[in-house]
Amino acid sequence: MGLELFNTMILLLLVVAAIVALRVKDLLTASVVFAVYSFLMCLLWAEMGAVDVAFTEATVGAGISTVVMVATILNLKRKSSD
Amino acid sequence: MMENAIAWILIFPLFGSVACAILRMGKRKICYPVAVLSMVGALWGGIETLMQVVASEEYTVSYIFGGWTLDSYPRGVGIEFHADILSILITLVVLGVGLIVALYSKLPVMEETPGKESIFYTLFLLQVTGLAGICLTGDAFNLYVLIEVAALTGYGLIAMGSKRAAAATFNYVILGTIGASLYLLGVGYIYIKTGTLNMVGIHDVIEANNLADSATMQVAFILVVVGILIKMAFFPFHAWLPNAYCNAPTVTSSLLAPLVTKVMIYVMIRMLLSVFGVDFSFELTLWTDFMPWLVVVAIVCAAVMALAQREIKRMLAYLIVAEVGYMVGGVWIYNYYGMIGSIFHVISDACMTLCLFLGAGLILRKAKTTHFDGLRGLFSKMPLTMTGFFIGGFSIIGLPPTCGFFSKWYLITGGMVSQRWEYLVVLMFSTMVMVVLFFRLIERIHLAVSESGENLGHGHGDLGLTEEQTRFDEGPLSMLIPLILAASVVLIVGIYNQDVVNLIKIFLAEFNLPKGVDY
Amino acid sequence: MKKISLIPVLVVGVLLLYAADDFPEWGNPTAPASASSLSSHFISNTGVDTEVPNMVTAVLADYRGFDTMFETVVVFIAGMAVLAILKGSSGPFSKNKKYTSSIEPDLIVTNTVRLLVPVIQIFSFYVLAHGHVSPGGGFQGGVVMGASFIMIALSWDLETALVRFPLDKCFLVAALGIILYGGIGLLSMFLGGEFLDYAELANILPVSREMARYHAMLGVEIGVGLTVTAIMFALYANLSTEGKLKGGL
Amino acid sequence: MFEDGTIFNELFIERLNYIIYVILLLIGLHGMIAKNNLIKKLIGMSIFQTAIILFYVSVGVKEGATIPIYLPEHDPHGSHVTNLEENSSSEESHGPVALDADLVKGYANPLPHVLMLTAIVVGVATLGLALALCQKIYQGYGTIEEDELLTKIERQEMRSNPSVAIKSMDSSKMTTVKLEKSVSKPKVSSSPSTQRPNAKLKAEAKTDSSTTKVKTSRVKSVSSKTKPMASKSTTTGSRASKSTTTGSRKSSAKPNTAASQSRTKAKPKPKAKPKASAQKTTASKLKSRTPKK
Amino acid sequence: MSAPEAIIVEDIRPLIAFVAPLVGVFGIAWAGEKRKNLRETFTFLVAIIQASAVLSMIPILMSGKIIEFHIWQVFTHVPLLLRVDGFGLLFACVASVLWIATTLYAIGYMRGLHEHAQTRFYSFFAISLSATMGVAFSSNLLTIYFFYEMLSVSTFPLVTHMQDKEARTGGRTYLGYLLFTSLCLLLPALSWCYVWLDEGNVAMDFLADTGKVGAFGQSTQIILLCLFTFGFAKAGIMPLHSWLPGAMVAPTPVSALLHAVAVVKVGVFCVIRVYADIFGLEVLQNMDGEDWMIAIACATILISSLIALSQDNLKRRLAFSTIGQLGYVVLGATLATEQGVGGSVLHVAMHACGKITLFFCAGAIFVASGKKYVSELRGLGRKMPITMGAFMIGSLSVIGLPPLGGFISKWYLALGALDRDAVWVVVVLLLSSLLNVFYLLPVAVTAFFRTEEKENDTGFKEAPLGNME
Repeated sequence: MGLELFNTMILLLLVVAAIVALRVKDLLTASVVFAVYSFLMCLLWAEMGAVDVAFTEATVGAGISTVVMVATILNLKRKSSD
Repeated sequence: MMENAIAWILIFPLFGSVACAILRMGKRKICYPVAVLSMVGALWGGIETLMQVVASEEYTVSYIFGGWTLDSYPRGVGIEFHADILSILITLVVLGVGLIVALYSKLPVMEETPGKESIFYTLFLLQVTGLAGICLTGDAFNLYVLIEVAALTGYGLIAMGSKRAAAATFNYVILGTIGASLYLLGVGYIYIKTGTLNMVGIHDVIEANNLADSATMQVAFILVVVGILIKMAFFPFHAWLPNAYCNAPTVTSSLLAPLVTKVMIYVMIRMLLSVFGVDFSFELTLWTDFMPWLVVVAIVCAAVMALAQREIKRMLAYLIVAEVGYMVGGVWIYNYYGMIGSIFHVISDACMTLCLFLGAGLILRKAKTTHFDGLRGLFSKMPLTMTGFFIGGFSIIGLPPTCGFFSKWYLITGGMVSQRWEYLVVLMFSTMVMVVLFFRLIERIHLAVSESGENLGHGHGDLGLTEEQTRFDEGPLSMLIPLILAASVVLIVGIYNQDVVNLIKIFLAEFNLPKGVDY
Repeated sequence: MKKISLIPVLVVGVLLLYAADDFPEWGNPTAPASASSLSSHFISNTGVDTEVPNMVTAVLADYRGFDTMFETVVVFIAGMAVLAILKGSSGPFSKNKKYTSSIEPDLIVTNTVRLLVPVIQIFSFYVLAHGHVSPGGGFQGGVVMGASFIMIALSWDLETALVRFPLDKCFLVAALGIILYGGIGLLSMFLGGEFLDYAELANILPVSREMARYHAMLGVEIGVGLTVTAIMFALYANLSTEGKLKGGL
Repeated sequence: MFEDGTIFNELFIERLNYIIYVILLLIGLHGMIAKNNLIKKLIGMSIFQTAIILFYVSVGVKEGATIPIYLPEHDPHGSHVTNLEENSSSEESHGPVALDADLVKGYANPLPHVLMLTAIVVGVATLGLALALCQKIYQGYGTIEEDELLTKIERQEMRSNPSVAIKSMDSSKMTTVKLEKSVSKPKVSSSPSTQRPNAKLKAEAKTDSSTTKVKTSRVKSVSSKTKPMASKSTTTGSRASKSTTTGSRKSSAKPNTAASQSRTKAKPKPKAKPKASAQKTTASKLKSRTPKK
Repeated sequence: MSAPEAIIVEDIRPLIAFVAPLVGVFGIAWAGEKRKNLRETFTFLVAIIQASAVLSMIPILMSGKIIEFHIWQVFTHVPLLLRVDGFGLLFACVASVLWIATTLYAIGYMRGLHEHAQTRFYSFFAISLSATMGVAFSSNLLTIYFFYEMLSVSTFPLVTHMQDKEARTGGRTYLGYLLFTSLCLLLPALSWCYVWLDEGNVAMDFLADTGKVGAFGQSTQIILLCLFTFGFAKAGIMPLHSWLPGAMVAPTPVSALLHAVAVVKVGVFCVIRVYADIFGLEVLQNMDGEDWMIAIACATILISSLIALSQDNLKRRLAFSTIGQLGYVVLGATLATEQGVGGSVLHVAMHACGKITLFFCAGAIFVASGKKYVSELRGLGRKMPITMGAFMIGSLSVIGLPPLGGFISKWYLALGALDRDAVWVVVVLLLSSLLNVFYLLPVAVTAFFRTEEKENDTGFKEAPLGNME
């Protein structure tokens, strides 16, 4: 039952992370939560057997896009209206 | 060398663009000739492939990348370029328009995006590679990747303009991504049921265990078609097109306007006919009932909005939305002649729109504005440009010798034969609107009457302009010759329309579309 | 306005759920996708065709190599487009703050980074070269290499990173990556096969046709790695400084 | 790995992946459409794309299958080959043999994984480009909120129009006296070639042709779509989007240059019979334009 | 006209007649404002080449042969074919001969008034004449549609030559009517025939496919007949006639040649072609709703003559009289009898010559004295005897006095009406001739004290310019 629970837990966490990433006001926290979302996704795929995709998502998806997003946000306003 | 001509179509612009990128460091001036040469090379590849397609007995050239030939490996192992008549015709249109715009782009690129010529040409050539690839590919997922290539280069080319262009491009990015992702999801749904990605393979699996009535395939069909409609700027999803094409640099709008929407219509036709099959897409789903009505709404709204515009490029943008409505209508009235009309309209509309946008670019350059008020006296000032521009205009209206007339002719025949009176009525209405649009423009240019109707000159042809303004000064030759070339292409396609239509008929022979003519 | 946009979202949702229950059961091997001739061919014949243990890399670089070439082109386009948009762009609200390094690089960070970066770069070479056997390959290796340069830029400032990898060189390297990838394809075409048919390289390499594919794949992965490294770093450099390449985070 | 629990468990847990993917997709789509902040839209876009990738990956899952990399016993260069180093030239051992059917069940389906590698990279490329766009928008307009952006664009286009509209309004009142066309140089509608000096500035200042409100991407709601406001007001100097020349463009000065330019009175060059009964500043008056033709 | 099975002769001359003006346009444009006289000689040269090409075809036709020339294969089954038969040649002769007269006249007129943009004027004039030739020689419905559109577009710059407010309104009504009716009424009718007849591969040839329209049901035939009649708006049938007075804004040579001879006659020519060669007389006769058409034609004649009475502006009066005369021609066609159609064909020629003289005189008066209104012409006869004399002869011919041409065609029209035993039509003919008298003669009477009788059938005068004071 262990893996089953692990799988379901990640899926639910994913949904929570997605909702939080969109609702939180401060953009920096939003991008960090989005990084968490990406890493959760990468964990899920690794567990599902897609190791290459997980590795790519970890590096390209979570790594670079978060860095780039944070770089952009620091050049713009941090506060988001909604 | 000859047998992989189809690969050369993509290799030339790809390596041309990379060469332009490398030359970024070196001299700026060399990018323009590199771009033109690679376009010429691609066009040679295209013509060569057309010869091969016409020569081959079942009128298709299939070319598998990576050497996974069909005889020793199952179909779909390697990515296959499946060029039949329709795809090679549209590819030639793409490459021809690309070449003409490449020739045209010498001066406007230097003026409007100074210092970024090499980047511009890199993105320009990659855009043409993407579009040509879309027309040729026979693999569903590869089509998604190429759509993304074309889309990303399009975003880059448009956003190079002003900051207003950046705001418009953002809208385009969001919509484009939604469209492309829905298509990707649709391909995923197809894959989950059929297990293969090769278009011919998918068709065979659907035929084999007639998946047509399975829920997944229905949803896959909806996703794919809606995704493509979004990318095509069909009416409810067209919001990005006017802003994007009006604020973009001249050369970008001259390249994107004629090609992007037309290529996506080709993709829709390919999906409906070759992948899902005629009876799946037209018989089972009830799209054929409500789609023509959607087209009616699309054309009417687009035409009315075009009437409300006060600026040439914005008016032309709304005209493109209306023309997309024509083509989608031609496809969805589910009729042999309607399909011929729609395919021929893809070709003729690309030529017409190219002619108009090149003319608008020249007007903008010479009269400093494309606003209706600034155009007075242009006939005497730039006669060649105006004739070129209005040949495109007459072709959109559908006056006989031009290609627009023949595509409208087949669409009307299709509408009549399939008893789709609403489509016919809307064709007539929009022709009227286009007559008003273009002759209002001629009036503005020709007559010395202000909008509120009082005379500007002293009558007898005095346009109320200084002598210096009506002095004859045409645009630069490097921009004028492509315009004249485009205008003559409009006429040539019109005159030799029968050869093109016969080719289309050969393509449509294998799909038993109803002729609807019960004599 | 938010409520109105809920309608299309719900419509799409209902549509997708309606199809969801018609999917084949989760993970059963007889589902059409898994049991199709295509995927079973990949699983059974990758060893025979290309002698590459990692099927994903084999399919990525060889069977569907054309896709990956255009994927590299997409990365290249992203870099060029960002450059096109941000080059020389300035507006009333642009933060052209002069880079006054109020805080000079922190001691601990710089030292750990100085130790870490070579390790990271070796790891990225490992990931790239070993893509055939273990998960990894061109993209992942390239990103890790790019990340190492970004780390330098983060810890010191962008200038020091640009000293090691100037932006013009970035785009040259990126272009070279694609030329390498396309070049191998062209070479195999000139040797008589289709475009990207690596087996033909056996005519010039002293190895069997399968091993020629094996080595060609490595070459292709290197091409992808080059492009991705350069573009990731260029992306960061441009985005963090609005194209003026001064300042940065 | 999954033991067969109750039917509910079977149905719900088995399908959980697909249900979660649909939920994520909806969150992403809603985020993209409804969110006001541009960066939030981008986050929504990334969620939308990762959801699709989740769907593809869960398609390729096989029960009880390992990752799609050959286990040592099927490894083409594996242990059963006598010498262990990579490019063992002597391939005389029986070499890699194609796996038979039941062995194929042991490995996950590699194809979706390959497709998703591409999709991830495309997603990042789009994200990078969109972030660059956000920066350029912020540089130009100072805001990344959708509604503020639209109002700013609207205002800028109006700023370049109203001075013209008002000016042309009273100019048309002044020139109501039709007959006596005193001014030798009649109203130059808009190709102000005579105003050579500031034409360049004007050309450079005008960035946009006519006001069309950038329609918020209320795309999906087919029926209740808010039609883009067809541009009623017009601008005269609708130069093509002149990219910013390298010289720093005083865009903040743009609004008043347009206004001042249209108020400057170009001296009417007297031609043969200057019957200027009332001194009309018509030369640079932009032609009268009633808003609705 | 469905002539007996004549031998078809392949000949280049119809093409010369069509292409000569187009080639001339380049010469005119090249000569341009700087070399005025060279430009004028070019126009003349082209006019003469065209007239000679047309006139040289008469002997061939007399010997019963029909000339054909294939230009371009538009659709696989529909060629763009020029065919010269009796009716077409008659119209072509009238148009080309009168073009020479108009050119002569236009030179005096344009230079007299120091008109602007004369190069554009002459070049578009030549293009519209080549389009007229095209219509005259077209062999099937599609060809006639091509040249009909070409004529509409090429005459627009001529109508809006003055480039002022009136030109705008005139141009708008002109083009609005012509393009709307051709695209909205004509194109559907055209494509309807081409789609449904013979499984879509009918060529709608005037010789071969006469009467094929009979295959449709009665109601479809009537709808098609209405679409065609009102589609060819150039024929100026009543509800769609107001573009003609609107086009009087144009300079007089334009209104002279185009609105008396070329544009208007093209409309009527097409109507007759459709009635006689597409529907064919038998189909028309047993089409029950057909006599409504006669009613419309008669209404056109009567109403336009009444309006002409009230018009003070000379050119507008002539415009309305043209509408009336066209009504005669359409009437002849709708009578669907051999004699009626013959009469209308004759009237095309006779009215052309008569009306063009009237327009010449109106132009001459305007050039010489700047007068436009009939009331101002009092006592002008003494100063300009030749002009007013020509006016007198022209109006007599239009009215239809026995020795002059107008009478012959009206006579046949009456015979045609009698064949159809529609006596009320004859009454309408007489009544309208009376009305013609009332609105044409007063013009001459006010100008003259005494009327002159001069035997001159076509009232063809050399340009009255020579003797202007």
